[in-house]
This record gives sequence, C-alpha cells and structure tokens, in this order.
Amino acid sequence: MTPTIRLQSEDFDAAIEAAKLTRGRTDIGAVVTFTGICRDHEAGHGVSAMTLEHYPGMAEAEIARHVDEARRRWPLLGVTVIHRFGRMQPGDNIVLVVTAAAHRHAAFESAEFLMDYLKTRAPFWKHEERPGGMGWVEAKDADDAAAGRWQRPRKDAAE
Amino acid sequence: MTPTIRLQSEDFDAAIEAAKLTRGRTDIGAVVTFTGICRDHEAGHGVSAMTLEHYPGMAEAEIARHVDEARRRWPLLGVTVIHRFGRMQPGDNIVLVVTAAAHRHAAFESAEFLMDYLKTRAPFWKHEERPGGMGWVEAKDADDAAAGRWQRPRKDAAE
Amino acid sequence: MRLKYFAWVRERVGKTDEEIVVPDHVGTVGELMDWLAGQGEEYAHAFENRKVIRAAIDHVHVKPEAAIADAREIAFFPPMTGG
Amino acid sequence: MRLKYFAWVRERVGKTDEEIVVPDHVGTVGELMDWLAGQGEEYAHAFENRKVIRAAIDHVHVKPEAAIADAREIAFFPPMTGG
Repeated sequence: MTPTIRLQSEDFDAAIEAAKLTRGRTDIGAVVTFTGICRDHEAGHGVSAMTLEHYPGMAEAEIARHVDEARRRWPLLGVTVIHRFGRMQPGDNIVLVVTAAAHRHAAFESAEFLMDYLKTRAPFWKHEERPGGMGWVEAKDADDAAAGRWQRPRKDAAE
Repeated sequence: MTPTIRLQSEDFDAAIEAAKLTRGRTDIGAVVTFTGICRDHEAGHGVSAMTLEHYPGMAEAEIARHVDEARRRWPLLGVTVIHRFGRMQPGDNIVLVVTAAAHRHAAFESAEFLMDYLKTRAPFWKHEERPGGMGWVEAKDADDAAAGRWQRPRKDAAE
Repeated sequence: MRLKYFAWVRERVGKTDEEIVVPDHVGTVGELMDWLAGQGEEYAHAFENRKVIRAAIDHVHVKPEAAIADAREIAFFPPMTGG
Repeated sequence: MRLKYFAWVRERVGKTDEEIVVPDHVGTVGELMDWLAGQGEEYAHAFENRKVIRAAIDHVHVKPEAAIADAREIAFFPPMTGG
C-alpha cells in the first residue's frame, strides 16, 4: 500500500480519491473521508477569504511521518492526504483525508488521528481576510488537546 | 436541517450525497463520510456474496431515532444515512453515513456514533454465501462494546 | 395481534408473519416467547434459546418484561448485524 | 546555514529566508533565537515572545534545546494552523 500525499493549490475531488483507494479491491470494508472546508466565520468574526501559507518540503515530510505513524497504529489498506495552499473562499475545500481498512474503527480513528496532527503539527498557517482587516489565525488550545490525546509512551523510550 | 434517511436496494453515490449537504453553504467546516463495503472475507472464511434482510418500517424508525439522538448530542449541519438491502457482492457498497458540522470533532464523532448504533440496533441481518454453504452472520461482542461506549445517564431518567 | 419473524427466527418458524390471538395469561414479551415455544416443533426450535432472541413492539426494541397488551405488531429476531 | 521564516515571523523579520553565519557560542535553537533577537529591530520584534515561536531543523520539529551544529536549514514560525 503506497499512501498518496499531495500539496496543491488546485481543488481536489474527494470521490475520485476515495474511488482510487477501493478500485478493484474486495478486502476493504470501511472507507472514511474527511473534508475540511473554508467557513465564512471563525471564533465570532466573519471571514471573506483566507490564504494558506505552507513550508514546502517540510509539509510533505511531516504529513508522511504522521501517515507512517497511522499505518503503524492501524491496519490500513489505503491512505490519502491532500492539503491545499493559496487563497480560498468560504465553501472551498482545504484538506482531504481518506482512510480505508477492513473494519470501521481503524478507518475512523486513523482519519481523526491524521486530522488532529495536521491541525497542530503540519507547517501551514492561515491568514484571514476579515471585515475589519487581515489577521493570522491563532492556534487553538483545543487542537493541541485533541492531538495530545493520541500520545502514548514510546516503546523505544528506554532504548 | 432535514436529515436524509433512505433504505434502498440500489447502490448510492457517496460524493453526490456529501455534495447535497454542502451545496450553497458556507457555514460547514467539516464533512465526514463513512462507506461500509461488502468484503470477500469475514472472521476467517471467504464470502462470495451476502443478502441483507431488514425489517421495513422499523429500520427507518430506528435509524431516525439515532439520527435525532446524534443531533441532540452534536451541533450538526447535515446528516445522511443510506442503508442498502438485498444481495451484494464483495466490493459493493452497503451503508453510507455523511455528517456535516462547523468543526471536525462533531462530524467525526456523530458519524462513528451512528455507525456503532446501526451495527447493533438497526434491524438488519446479513446472510452470507460462503465456499462451504450459507450462514447467518453472528453479532459481535465488539460491536456491542462499541455501541456501549456512547451510553450515558439519561438526563430525564428521574423525571 | 400480528407477529413478525426475521433472519433465522423466520427460517425456523417457517413464516414471515402471522396473526395470532394470545391467551389472557400471556402478559409480557417473555411470556409470549414461552407460549410460542409450546405451539409446535418449529416454534420450539426457533425459541429454544430465548436469551439470544430480540423483540420489538410496534417498531421499538423492548425487553422480555415489556407488556404486550397494547401491541399491534410484535417482532422476533436474532441480534442485528447490519452496518 | 539557511534560515527560513513563516507567517507573522516572516512578516516581522521582513524576509522569507537568509543565509547566515552563526557565532561559535550559539549552540542551540534557543540560543539562536536570543542571538537573532539582537540583530536589529525587526528581529527583536519577531522574537520578542520566544515561547510562542516554533522551530524546525531540516524539516523536523525541534525544541529550543536542540543543537544546531549539523543543521543545514532552520525554520522559525508561529504555532501551526493548517487542516
């Protein structure tokens, strides 16, 4: 199984990506797709557009490390992560995670794990256009807490 | 928000169902789709096809009750549940859950909640065609445990 | 009242549904299963292990203690395996 | 070594990246931030609240205690807000 990881400014098609994972296979019993979408409001203020800045090279590497970790934790039969960069308007797609497995818990949990890590560890930064001007989105403690719940003692910590 | 609940023998298109929930909206930040697919193996034996029997009337009612419960628990902006019945072959779609919300945790958790309940409470029964003959799929303790983790004391228990 | 059977309960009973008149002393779903088990070999077979059989009254899951007095439709079936 | 800046760290420093030669006494990422903060007003502003600034060496997240001796590329940026 070769994971698909892409950073791109163009839009993506969740259905096409999910179909790529399952085509011709009969061992997959569960497919979860998560699509993150640009909203018109954030923490009480309006958002007319946003620009996603990223760190080329590191973004791919960091996502690949978390995909590897997901594959160590769950028996995945397919993984796709696509993160867009550039300017987006409310309603536009931002990020896609697709996971495929024999059983549903592996697919659900790995997709949620990947999203929690993308939020807090992948080098992307959102710059919003708001009615009153521009501003960088601040990181949320809730996102750190969400990523933190996946932490576990490393088996090799004492090695 | 009017949930979509359908029982049908025909296949479904997850992408079309997800698009229906988000079309023309800019308040949705997260869409989760779960697709359950017929596998070619189950608990150690091969499966060449399966037939899903259901209890018409009660199936719709039971799914609607759980969709209502999901909407009470999470601030959902869209929910779709489609469950097929009839004969299916490995690779065929069986069930679809789509949830939409402003934030990802509501979308993830409500989709997992609905699937756990569909597995253990919705009146459907799988009859498998196996290399050695036919047989009813046995309920799994793991599925009961998965549904059980969503249980909580009812607020109105003493009323 | 109408009875409905699904999956292997249906196969063992040999019918999908039937209209029955229940004796007055049969007051609960559990008592109905006991009574049905005495209605012939196919019923005895279907209800031989009552603990694994689930029931619904008018499309709502119920426990064996549930009263059947107001029921229009009672269904019996094995644990669900959908999803 | 090459330094890279992102988001508001980039805006405050006023450049996306630069090649620098670091004095020998600067051994860790934290010490590098201290040193950079003394390189002019824009750096002082960018690094005024060092606790919120994250760093990566050669595309891997590191803590302020990380040694910079073998680094080819060090990046500074605010907490990530992707996804």
